[in-house]
Amino acid sequence: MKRYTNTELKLKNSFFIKRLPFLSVFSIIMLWEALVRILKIPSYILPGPYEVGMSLFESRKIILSHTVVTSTEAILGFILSTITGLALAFVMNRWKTVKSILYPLLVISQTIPIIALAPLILIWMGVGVLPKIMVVVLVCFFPICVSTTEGLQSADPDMINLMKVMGADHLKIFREVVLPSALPQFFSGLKIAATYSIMGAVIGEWLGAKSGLGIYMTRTMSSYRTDLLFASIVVVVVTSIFLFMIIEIIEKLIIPWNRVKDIKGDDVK
Amino acid sequence: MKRYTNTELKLKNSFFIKRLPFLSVFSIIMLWEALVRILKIPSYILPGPYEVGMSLFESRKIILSHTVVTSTEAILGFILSTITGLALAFVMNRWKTVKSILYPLLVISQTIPIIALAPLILIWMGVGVLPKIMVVVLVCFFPICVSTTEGLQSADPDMINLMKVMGADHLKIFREVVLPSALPQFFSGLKIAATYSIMGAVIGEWLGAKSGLGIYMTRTMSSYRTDLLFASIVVVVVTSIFLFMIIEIIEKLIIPWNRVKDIKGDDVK
Amino acid sequence: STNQNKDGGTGQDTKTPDKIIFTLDWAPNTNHTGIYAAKAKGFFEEEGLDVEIIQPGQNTADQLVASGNAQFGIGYQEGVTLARLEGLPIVSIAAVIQHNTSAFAAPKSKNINTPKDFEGKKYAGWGSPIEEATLKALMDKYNADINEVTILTTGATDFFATTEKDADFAWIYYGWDGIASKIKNKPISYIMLKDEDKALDYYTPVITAGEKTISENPDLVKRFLRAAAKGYDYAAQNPEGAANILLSNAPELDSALVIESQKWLSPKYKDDAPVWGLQKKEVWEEYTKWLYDRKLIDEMLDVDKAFTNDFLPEK
Amino acid sequence: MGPKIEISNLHKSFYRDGVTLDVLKDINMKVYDGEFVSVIGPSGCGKSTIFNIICNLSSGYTGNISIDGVDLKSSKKRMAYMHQKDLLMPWKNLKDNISLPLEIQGMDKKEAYEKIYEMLPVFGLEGFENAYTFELSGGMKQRAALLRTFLIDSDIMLLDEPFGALDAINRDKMQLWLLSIWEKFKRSVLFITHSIDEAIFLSDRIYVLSDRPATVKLGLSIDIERPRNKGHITSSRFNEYKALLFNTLE
Amino acid sequence: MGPKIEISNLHKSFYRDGVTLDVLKDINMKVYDGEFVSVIGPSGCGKSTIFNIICNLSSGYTGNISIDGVDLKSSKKRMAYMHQKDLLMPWKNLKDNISLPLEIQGMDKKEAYEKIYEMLPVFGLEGFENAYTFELSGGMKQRAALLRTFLIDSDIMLLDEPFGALDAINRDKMQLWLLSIWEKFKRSVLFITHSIDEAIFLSDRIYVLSDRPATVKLGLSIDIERPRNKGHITSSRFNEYKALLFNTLE
Ligand SMILES: Nc1ncnc2c1ncn2[C@@H]1O[C@H](COP(=O)(O)OP(=O)(O)OP(=O)(O)O)[C@@H](O)[C@H]1O
Ligand SMILES: Nc1ncnc2c1ncn2[C@@H]1O[C@H](COP(=O)(O)OP(=O)(O)OP(=O)(O)O)[C@@H](O)[C@H]1O
Ligand SMILES: Cc1ncc(C[n+]2csc(CCO)c2C)c(N)n1
Ligand SMILES: [Mg+2]
Ligand SMILES: [Mg+2]
Repeated sequence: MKRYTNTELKLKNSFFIKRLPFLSVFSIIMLWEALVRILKIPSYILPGPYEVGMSLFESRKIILSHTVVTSTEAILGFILSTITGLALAFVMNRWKTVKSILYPLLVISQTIPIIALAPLILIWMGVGVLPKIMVVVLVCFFPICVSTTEGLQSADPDMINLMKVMGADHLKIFREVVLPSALPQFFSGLKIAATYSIMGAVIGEWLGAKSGLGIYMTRTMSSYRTDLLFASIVVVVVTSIFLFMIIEIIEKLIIPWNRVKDIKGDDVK
Repeated sequence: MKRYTNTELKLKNSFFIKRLPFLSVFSIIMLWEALVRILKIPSYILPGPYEVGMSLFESRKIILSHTVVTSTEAILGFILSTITGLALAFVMNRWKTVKSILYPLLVISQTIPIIALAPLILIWMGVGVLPKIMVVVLVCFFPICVSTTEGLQSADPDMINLMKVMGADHLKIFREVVLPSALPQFFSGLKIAATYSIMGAVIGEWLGAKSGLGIYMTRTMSSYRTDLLFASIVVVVVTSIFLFMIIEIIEKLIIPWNRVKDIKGDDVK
Repeated sequence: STNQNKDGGTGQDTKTPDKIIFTLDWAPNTNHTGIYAAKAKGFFEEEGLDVEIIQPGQNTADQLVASGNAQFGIGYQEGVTLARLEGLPIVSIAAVIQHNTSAFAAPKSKNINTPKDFEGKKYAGWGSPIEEATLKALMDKYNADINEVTILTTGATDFFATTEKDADFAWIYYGWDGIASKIKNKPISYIMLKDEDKALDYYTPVITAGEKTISENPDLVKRFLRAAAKGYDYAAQNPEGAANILLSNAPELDSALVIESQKWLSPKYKDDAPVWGLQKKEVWEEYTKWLYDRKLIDEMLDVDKAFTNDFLPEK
Repeated sequence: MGPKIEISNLHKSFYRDGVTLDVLKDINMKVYDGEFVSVIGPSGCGKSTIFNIICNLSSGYTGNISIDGVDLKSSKKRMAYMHQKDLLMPWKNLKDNISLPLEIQGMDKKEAYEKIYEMLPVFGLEGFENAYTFELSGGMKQRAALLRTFLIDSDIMLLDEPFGALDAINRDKMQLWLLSIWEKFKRSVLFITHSIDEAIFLSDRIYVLSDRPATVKLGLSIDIERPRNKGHITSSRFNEYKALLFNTLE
Repeated sequence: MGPKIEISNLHKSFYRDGVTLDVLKDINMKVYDGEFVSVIGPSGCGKSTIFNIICNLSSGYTGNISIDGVDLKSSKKRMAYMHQKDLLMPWKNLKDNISLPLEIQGMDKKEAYEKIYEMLPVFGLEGFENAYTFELSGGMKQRAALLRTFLIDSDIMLLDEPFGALDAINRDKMQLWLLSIWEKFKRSVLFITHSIDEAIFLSDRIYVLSDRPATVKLGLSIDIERPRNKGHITSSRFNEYKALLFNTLE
């Protein structure tokens, strides 16, 4: 019966652990509300969560319409980043020359403060959806490409050699050895990118736009509606986390051996 | 003599490869200049590299003084991020509870578009050096902490078990097994953070400041001096790459076994 | 395609409307009401125009107009002056407000009543060189030293946020931040620019267009201004209606502020001018000279190229 | 004095995809102080699993295990455990890999190196002090791991196929070396091997495990005098043992 | 017809920290079509290095190697190579790990699985089709790697200590299995082992290598009739060979 108890304990434990993030977020929210009430912080300096929630509810229609705009930009940019990031990582892994040409340019692209270029980006690309997608790509592309590149390098050279001796062609070696070795790091890149994508779109809107959460935020601020500003930040955070979790679910589906490894220490599932 | 030729070839090859990045950057600059001249692009839309270089030279004193401000903020923030990022990664690795509490908050911190909070940050923290450092930390902390956390997890559990059986305490296991396994990923996090740090400081200045490259850029742009804007972007890029390379050198010194691994395929050094 | 719909009437023909991008200078406010009104009331549509109003990042509007990415936008006389001197081909085609309603303002508690009081204080601005120049000129007049002022750049951050912590004073439009101070019951002291020097009663904000748009499509400019003028006339006559139009386009704005601001500003769009938007050459000349005399610019602006009344609808 | 290691009624199962894989079934074993005990059994029957349990690395078992009379669960005893994989650290060169247990035990680096340098020739590793693992052959890695295990300061040694990757000559050499140090220090040794000869030659007692789920099929005392030498291998008693073990295994 | 594999005057050195480590020195070997040739030699002498070179995985050598009469450098021949490490992929379960060569050769998955399922019992791996590598014992991994190697469609097999982690019984079983498939398909086999018995029992010819730098100390033809069975091991000829090899090694 000892084993059974053991299992039960573990289950309880993981039940608790799984809910901890919610608990921690929840307690921070409570703390924040308490702080605002006790210190009587004026709403334009820091609105309490209750007030933010109410404002969010009241303005839900407007905020939703802006969110749709921003999410679309973010998702388009994210998909584009994934495709190009992957493609480039493959190419750089395959041809070292390409890598030594492009890698420094990649790093440079990350050091440029985009907002500094705001006016110029608009001049070059107009005020449509294009510059927003470009900002998202600029922000998301790098983590994806870099992690994938490093993942591709992590493949065991002995395994690659074995595949060669077996007569596998480049594509096969890639699919069977290099790619699976790279997947965990590819996904951690994807998750970082997902985290950044909505923020990237918001910054893109900052450059100039007619709608989107970025625009909405500047407006709420210039009309001293800090509560609405926070409401839109909440939306940004929630949407980003939603994206993040989708990637995490896909990861769990695609990398089953990692999941199996997780329970390595546990003999009792 | 065959072997000798082989070595020579490899050397030549790496000589070429090492210079490729410079070549590629150089050719992009040439292309850019050609483009600007042939299409007669007006300077306010896209100044040519020659013009940018001249403006940079002429305003070098002012730009230098702003660069010092920005670099100081960036480096302070970077150091702070490294310390806190490492510390948090360790703590999260050691106590899973802490991890499940803090990790989600970490992710949330990355999804918040800082510029949206600009006015509030100004209200909360003023226009001193503090908010800039905070932005740098916000930008740099995440990659360092996440990569280190993942690096710490990559340690071979069998090795850790062996250490336990040998009677090693937590600290020893950490130092001898967990840390070395994490170092490569820790450094890739550091490099990403170094890439972002100057940009972070520039964005921090955007929130409000009296000097620094971010301020200088706003001013050049409001005085319609696109050439000077580009000059300051060049400075940002060069400074960031400089930081990046410093980290890379430190990495080479600290992780010698990775260097050894590099030449695994080569029997002839 | 250019829509040769000249009768200004109904725009009922089958031709597709011309797409126009109009760029604001700042978050939507009562300076922009006429444009929103023209859009909401269908004045643009009548002219065969499909106007998209965008809000750019800071310091971007002039560049967008100069490069032709936006056909029209909001600018300021001093911006047009500096931009033209740097070679940006933009032209002021209408004055939104006849007189300068901007002021240097500070919370009452800061005790800033004359430019002399700027000494030892912190100014928060959006990063234009004209700010420091204007401050210097004003302070020189009072024998105060500009070097005693710390100049902070806080971008498009609003007046109350900036003066909450570090900064002491900022440059505002009275019709917006000044009214806000009343509504929020946060008294301010302010120094109106136009009271300090006659030359400072210049046009701000103005509507700008690119030289290329003007020379290649004068008809478009005419149609645009005809609709915009109707919009501002509407706003002048119906402050409440105009305020509501602005509010429906930017619902997050504080409605009390918009209504009060609109009431204050509506009479000032046209003011003493025979028609809305008219710009006087003397105003441009005086301001340029004022700048030049104080060595704030290196050469005089050719004012005839910098503004035009040619496209305003004649009464 | 009671046994050094006492295993009673040990059961262990793994669970996978909802299927239970019974690995150990009612295992009883004893190792007395200073005794050399071998475990042989078919590949995959659960030998390494027993070691893992004794080392406190696996907890989902039933039954009782005591070390020095103390229940395993509350014992914090250090053991000289040699894993079936070499588990050398790629970021350490040979000398640092080997000196690891000495360092853990608090010896300073210089002294540790000196101690190791004495031993390297015995293990055929001299001249490779600074080599990283990828520069070593399979057998060299195994010898390094064995040397490292030997340096762990414990009176219990658990060796999981320590000579699996060695050629006959080196294997003989290492066997003799192991016997000599065992006779000198009288540590208690539990030894997994798949060579019947090796088991007989080295052990005081041999446990033969059955196929999975492993049960103890036979516990055999080896009555050959010590110190032993290769001459014993041809003795008739040796061959009797050999035949018995071979038959038990089949 | 010339030899399947011909190695002449093979030299190979490694460089580290400016020091040269000579590993192979004037190695000459031949493997004829359908021949079973073993290589024995001290641990660390360079056996695995020879395999690496034959597989075209190492280029910094001097000397000539030809496969089927074609120079190695220009040959693209697929070989059934079994590495000393198991090199199973942690992201594949057992059946997918094993079916890899079949897939590479273009067989479809279902057919491949069927083929494998037939073989699993022979290798004692039935019931572990879906197990990931960490769920397998050391010997099971080695057997899986051997089965995978066997499925590589090539008339040359290079086996680097394929039975190193197996117990006596399983080892005998695998040896007999290897002989039977070899007799059936007549592949040319080059076989590294450190068991003299195993080498004699299996081979047509045995090369004995010296300590590093490795030279060929002896090339011995084994004149024991085929098919062989365990009975041969006790023959006097077998023991003569054994003594000769043992002495050469020492
Ligand atoms: N972590 C695990 N999860 C699931 N099954 C496991 C795990 N570890 C071992 N097994 C199974 O337990 C059985 C015994 O494994 P163990 O490694 O103890 O065998 P062994 O006797 O050491 O074999 P060998 O001589 O081949 O090393 C094997 O069938 C293996 O598949
Ligand atoms: N990549 C390498 N770099 C440097 N030295 C190496 C490398 N690979 C092998 N060596 C050295 O070459 C020698 C021969 O190694 P090899 O692996 O061929 O030995 P082996 O005969 O297979 O030994 P074992 O039976 O122990 O597996 C060893 O001394 C080893 O240290
Ligand atoms: C609603 C609003 N718009 C613009 C400004 C900034 N500002 C104040 S004065 C001026 C131009 C003077 O010619 C500018 C751009 C503001 N504070 N509030
Ligand atoms: Mg085992
Ligand atoms: Mg070997």
